[in-house]
Amino acid sequence: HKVALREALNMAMEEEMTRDKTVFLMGEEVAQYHGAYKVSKGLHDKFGPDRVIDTPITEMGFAGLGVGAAMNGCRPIIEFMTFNFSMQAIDHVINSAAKQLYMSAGDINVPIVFRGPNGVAAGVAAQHSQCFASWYSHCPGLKVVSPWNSEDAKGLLKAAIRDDNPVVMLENELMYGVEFEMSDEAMRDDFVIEIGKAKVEREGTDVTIVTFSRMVGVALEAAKELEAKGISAEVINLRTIRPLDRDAIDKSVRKTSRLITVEEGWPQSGVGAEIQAVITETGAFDFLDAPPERITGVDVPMPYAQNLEEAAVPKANHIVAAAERVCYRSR
Amino acid sequence: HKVALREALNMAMEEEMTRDKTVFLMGEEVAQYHGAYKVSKGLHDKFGPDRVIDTPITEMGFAGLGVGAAMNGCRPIIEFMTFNFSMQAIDHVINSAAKQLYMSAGDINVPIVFRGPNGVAAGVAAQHSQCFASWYSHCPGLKVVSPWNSEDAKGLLKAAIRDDNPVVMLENELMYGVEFEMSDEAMRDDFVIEIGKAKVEREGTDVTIVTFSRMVGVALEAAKELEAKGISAEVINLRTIRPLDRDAIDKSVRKTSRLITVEEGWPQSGVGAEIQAVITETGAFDFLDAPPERITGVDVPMPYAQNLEEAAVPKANHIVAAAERVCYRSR
Amino acid sequence: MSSESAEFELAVPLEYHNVEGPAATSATATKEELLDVHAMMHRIRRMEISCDNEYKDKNIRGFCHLYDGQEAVAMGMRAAMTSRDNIIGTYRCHALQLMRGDTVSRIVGELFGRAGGSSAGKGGSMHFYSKQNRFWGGAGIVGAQVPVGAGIAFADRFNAIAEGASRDGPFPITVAMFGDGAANQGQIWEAANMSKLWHLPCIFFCENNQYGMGTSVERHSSNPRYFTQGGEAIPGIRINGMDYLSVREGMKWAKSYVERGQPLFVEVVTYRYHGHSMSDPGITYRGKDEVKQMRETKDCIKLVSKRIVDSGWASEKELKDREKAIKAEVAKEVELARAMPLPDAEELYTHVLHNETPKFIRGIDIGSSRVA
Amino acid sequence: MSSESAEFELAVPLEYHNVEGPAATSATATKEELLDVHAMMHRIRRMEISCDNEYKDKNIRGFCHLYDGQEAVAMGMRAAMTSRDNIIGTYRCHALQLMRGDTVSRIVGELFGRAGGSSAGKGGSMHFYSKQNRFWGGAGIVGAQVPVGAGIAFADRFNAIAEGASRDGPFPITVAMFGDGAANQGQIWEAANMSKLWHLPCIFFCENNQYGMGTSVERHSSNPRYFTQGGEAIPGIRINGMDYLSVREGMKWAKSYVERGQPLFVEVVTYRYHGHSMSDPGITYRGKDEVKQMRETKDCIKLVSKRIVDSGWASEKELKDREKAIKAEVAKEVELARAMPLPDAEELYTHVLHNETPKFIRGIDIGSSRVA
Ligand SMILES: Cc1ncc(C[n+]2csc(CCOP(=O)(O)OP(=O)(O)O)c2C)c(N)n1
Ligand SMILES: Cc1ncc(C[n+]2csc(CCOP(=O)(O)OP(=O)(O)O)c2C)c(N)n1
Ligand SMILES: [Mg+2]
Ligand SMILES: [Mg+2]
Repeated sequence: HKVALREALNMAMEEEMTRDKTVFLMGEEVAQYHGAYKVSKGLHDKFGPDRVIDTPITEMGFAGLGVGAAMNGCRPIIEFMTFNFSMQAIDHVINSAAKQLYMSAGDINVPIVFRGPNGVAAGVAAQHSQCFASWYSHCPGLKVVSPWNSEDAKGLLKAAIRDDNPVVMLENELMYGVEFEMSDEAMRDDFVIEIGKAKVEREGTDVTIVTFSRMVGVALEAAKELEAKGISAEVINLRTIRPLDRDAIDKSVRKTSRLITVEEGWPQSGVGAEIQAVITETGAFDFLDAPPERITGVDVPMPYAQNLEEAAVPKANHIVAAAERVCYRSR
Repeated sequence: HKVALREALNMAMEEEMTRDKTVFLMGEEVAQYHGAYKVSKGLHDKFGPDRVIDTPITEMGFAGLGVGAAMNGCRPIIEFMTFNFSMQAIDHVINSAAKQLYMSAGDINVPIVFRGPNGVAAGVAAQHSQCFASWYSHCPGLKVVSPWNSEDAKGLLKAAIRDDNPVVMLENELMYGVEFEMSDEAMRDDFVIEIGKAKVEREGTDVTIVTFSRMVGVALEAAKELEAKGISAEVINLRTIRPLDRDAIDKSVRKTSRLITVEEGWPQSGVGAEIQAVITETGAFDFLDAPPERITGVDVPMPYAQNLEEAAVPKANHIVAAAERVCYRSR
Repeated sequence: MSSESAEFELAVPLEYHNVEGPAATSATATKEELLDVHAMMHRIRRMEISCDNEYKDKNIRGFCHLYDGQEAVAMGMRAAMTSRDNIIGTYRCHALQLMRGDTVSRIVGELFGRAGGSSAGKGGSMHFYSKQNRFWGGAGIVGAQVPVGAGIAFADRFNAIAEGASRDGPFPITVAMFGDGAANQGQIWEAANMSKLWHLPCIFFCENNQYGMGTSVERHSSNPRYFTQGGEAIPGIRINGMDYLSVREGMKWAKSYVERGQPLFVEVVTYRYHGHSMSDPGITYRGKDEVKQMRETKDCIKLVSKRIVDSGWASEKELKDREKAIKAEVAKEVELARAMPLPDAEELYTHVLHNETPKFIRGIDIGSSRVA
Repeated sequence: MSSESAEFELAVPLEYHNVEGPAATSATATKEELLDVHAMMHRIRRMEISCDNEYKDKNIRGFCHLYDGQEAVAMGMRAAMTSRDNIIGTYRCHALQLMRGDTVSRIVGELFGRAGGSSAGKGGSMHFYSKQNRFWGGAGIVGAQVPVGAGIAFADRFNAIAEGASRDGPFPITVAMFGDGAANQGQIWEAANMSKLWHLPCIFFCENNQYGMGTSVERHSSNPRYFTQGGEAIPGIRINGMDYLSVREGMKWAKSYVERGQPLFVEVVTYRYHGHSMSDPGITYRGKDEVKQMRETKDCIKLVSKRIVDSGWASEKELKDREKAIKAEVAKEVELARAMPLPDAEELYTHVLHNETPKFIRGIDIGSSRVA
């Protein structure tokens, strides 16, 4: 089954809304407009205005409202038109949602999903291109997932909706239209992907590439090129950024003795930095034959012009070159 | 000169407001109440209500207002009563301030300081104890400083006020009342500390401890204990978290061949993770005789009860034990 | 017994914005009701005074926001609402937790940071909750509880309609409380706007105690008539918050209005006797005389006492005896709290996630991490 | 020459909230003024239509928010303000940049992502600025520009008073613009509150074009009478935004009111012809007929043209010739833009910090980092 990511997300929401009548979708333009990126197409027609709700452009207000609804018996899916706008609402994601269970010693849980596109799109400049993976995954009480392909998207979103805790789901606008093969199993309405488990997208023996979201595809492209050069790369799709699947990373690095992390966000205290610290802690550090490398977005706000934007974001050739370096095939 | 940190901050603001009449201080209770933690004591009396301004409790509004004033000829100091509340305003810190210069290709700069206490205080629980060091230092366009002692506080705040870029200054409530010796030079009104430079607070040869803010004192305490055990620890006070002083870290790790990072914030994608990645990149990684260790706050929201809170935050004994481990004095 | 009742004049009439409601210049109350309210108000006040003392003795840490002076507000709300209705408050929440069924010992135990505290020692002064009694906190971030409150109202309406209820209610209501200082927060307006658009049974309830920390209303609010905050869209009502009966009457009407899915602003004008929190002596930004005068002329307990005495339902002496008994009872509860054990060290790692044990919680160093 | 002037009726009178202003049922204009306005409006429209075409040809990327339909708003503002007054707008800002002195070629060059663009290719459609001409953007985050605008007003007042100006002004004013969709953002109210408390010369300027993306005003705003948004605290005025002269008159009065340090809400009722951005056909949530009818009966350029022709200042033919000339001029400017070179690759690393070169900017890999 060829399914675009956008449809996989749509399917996940439709199935879960059918399964559980406490689930609703709320956000800007999600209902009558079908979503700014058409992710919620048809849901308003099917479930009506009580369950698919267009909000005013007030992220702080509707994120907080979603948290309250989650506390009181609903399972809201809150769509941020992009995660850039979640900065207006981040106090509710962290202080109202993520910390609530702990502060109340278990009395009040917040089963809510915050989802929407994250990171760089195309030509939308500095205020619309930020990656929030490291910010959200910094904070306990939250889970953070980020799909690469359609199966990820469907399975993770369904798991997120069923989760009893607040989950942030970081999607990618550039991937919405991309079609992926989905298995029969993944097409079923009971298909969920366990949160907290990474997936080895490609096995390899010479170098481990850990990444997430759109960069998984870029890493796979690099792995192909590397294969031609005689380097066998293992590509790990994190799927979940919090809690990190430390075991999967550890296992792979012990096997390959080389590590490259790839993310499109800024480097400082990014996801790649964390992964380096993790392998130090798990002991895989001792198995390294070369210093790990991180591939990241350039440490500047995102420019608009196409040539500059392209220069700001990792591409397969960067990963290939890094792999050659850690395998000592080049300098 | 014995000067409490609170007075050092006060001195910095008083001197800079005297020096430059475009500087003003704005925040909740900073004027007539002298600041929730009395940091701005006397400034309202001296400079009057035009320049020391009590705001409504509307962080988003007054942070944005400060950015506008900075764009148009003022040098605002915006006090967050604590940085926890900056989450309501973080869109302005990042999108309105940090990215403005870049988006306008240099046309509009934003010389503003956002300052206030950060991290754990005493018995204020989950919503009032978060450390924002890694979040803010993740973002280009910002500078992030964090003082440990009174000289740091004065010199960094004065530098921040004079800086032509947005600066986030992360202070610590528990330190406000602590008195430190200040040199004659630091007492002068032309004393500034260069942003971007770390300080070796204590030289040592066996292990490098990199830290910032209140944890510098804890690390120095640990270094003393270590000395008694025959381990010579070098303690680096980062002072600035963005831009990181990569050279200082690199140099020290090359010398000691061991690294411990200490922070009170959460571990995942924290400052410690970044420092590990940095030494990999500078090449100091190759000089390591043991895997680096990070000492961090426990990965949970902050509890209220004193015994739990104490168990959530690093203390000298944790650093001592880690140093013994990396020096292979213990298992 | 319940036949003993009387009619009392309300010193300040209810004031309406953009809506017509009953004039309510007087209200009826029974003997039991006023004696019960007198007892409960006194219990709250004794609890808060005990907290003050315990704080000074360093048995309570961090912030501690006391409610004394404002007791009539909580009592009036209680009288007008059912236990199916929801309340979400601020960090100034000891009294609300008590009124929603918790005990003084558990509340003070929380402030002592004990395992037997209402939040098992994890929350402290700002974080009381009782999901079962529909008290939702207890929130440390100014303003944030208001959209959350609108969401609680949203869920009640959503779930009721899903179960076949009429779209016009009546629904359980939610009272989303905030202070005069918080009233300036934009998210209150955002939440009110959605509540009006979506017919949420939500009261935007401003406890105007005249100061947000050290800043008086006219210095922080360009429109300190908070009951008009809804402008042309949402009506409002202003209530004398120092009078239990006024709050009861106003809130009864408010509930009848709101339960049909029409949001409303309610402003209760009240006063806090203590400083904002324990580090605030509370007398630098307002005169000692002002506080003294409020205590002497506007006190909500004095007003109830006077009505009881004037009605011949109890003598001054009898009320004093009752007060003494409550004082002793509260003191006993405080000792119960003091005897509670500290939280077990393992509690640091619990309640991070609901219905699951995290596989890994990193400790201060990697070795002390919890692995499930 | 400038003696040729006439009086014109305003179809919709100015409407005031909580303040009294002139009735302004008619306004005077000269021949030059209207001819100039006609030319400028047409220039804006041609520019926007060119952008539409270029976008379809994939020469413009990302978002692209067009202003056609709303030209009278920008022109009326221009007529009422001096160049010392400030404007801060939204992402829908091409026309504002032009009106504040930039050229079509630089604006379109920016959209083409060229080095010679107004923001050197770094900003794109949402990020135009001209500090020198006191146009402050150009902001991508809905609502955020409003408190920033209040801050610009704050600085003007602060600096004027520091230099000895009267506390009652007159000060330069700031117009902080936002759409009807943005009007619900709480930070607008937060900024307005501070502006009133602190006497800021700031206009909260709502361009009500009836839709926030695909949501019509009555679905997103519980009070769509935006000029009353200031409630009891801040007055307001509503203006017909399809009529240049109405906007000019309303804004002249608004400036005279605001420059004394009194904030004001201004609502201009207008209409956008294009979809929200280029991916929006703009006809799913509103009928094609609606757009057609607006174009035919309310168009702001048609209104100016009619007044010119009715006054005998130019024939329809003469106006058409002028329009043709402008069309050619804009086409030439677009070609100038197309000829501009791309930004130099090094520009990725500039303008991160002001007045300094960062010592280190990390690249995609460590080896490509920039070291000063
Ligand atoms: C967003 C945020 N800003 C600031 C604070 C610090 N703070 C706590 S209470 C308070 C004053 C609130 O005043 P008001 O709303 O009138 O409530 P009251 O304390 O009078 O009950 C302040 C400034 C906070 N907790 N959250
Ligand atoms: C905080 C935030 N949320 C959402 C968006 C996406 N967005 C951009 S414009 C817009 C609609 C704004 O409508 P309105 O304020 O009426 O302005 P108009 O486009 O009609 O000029 C939306 C939802 C954004 N840029 N920022
Ligand atoms: Mg108050
Ligand atoms: Mg609009």
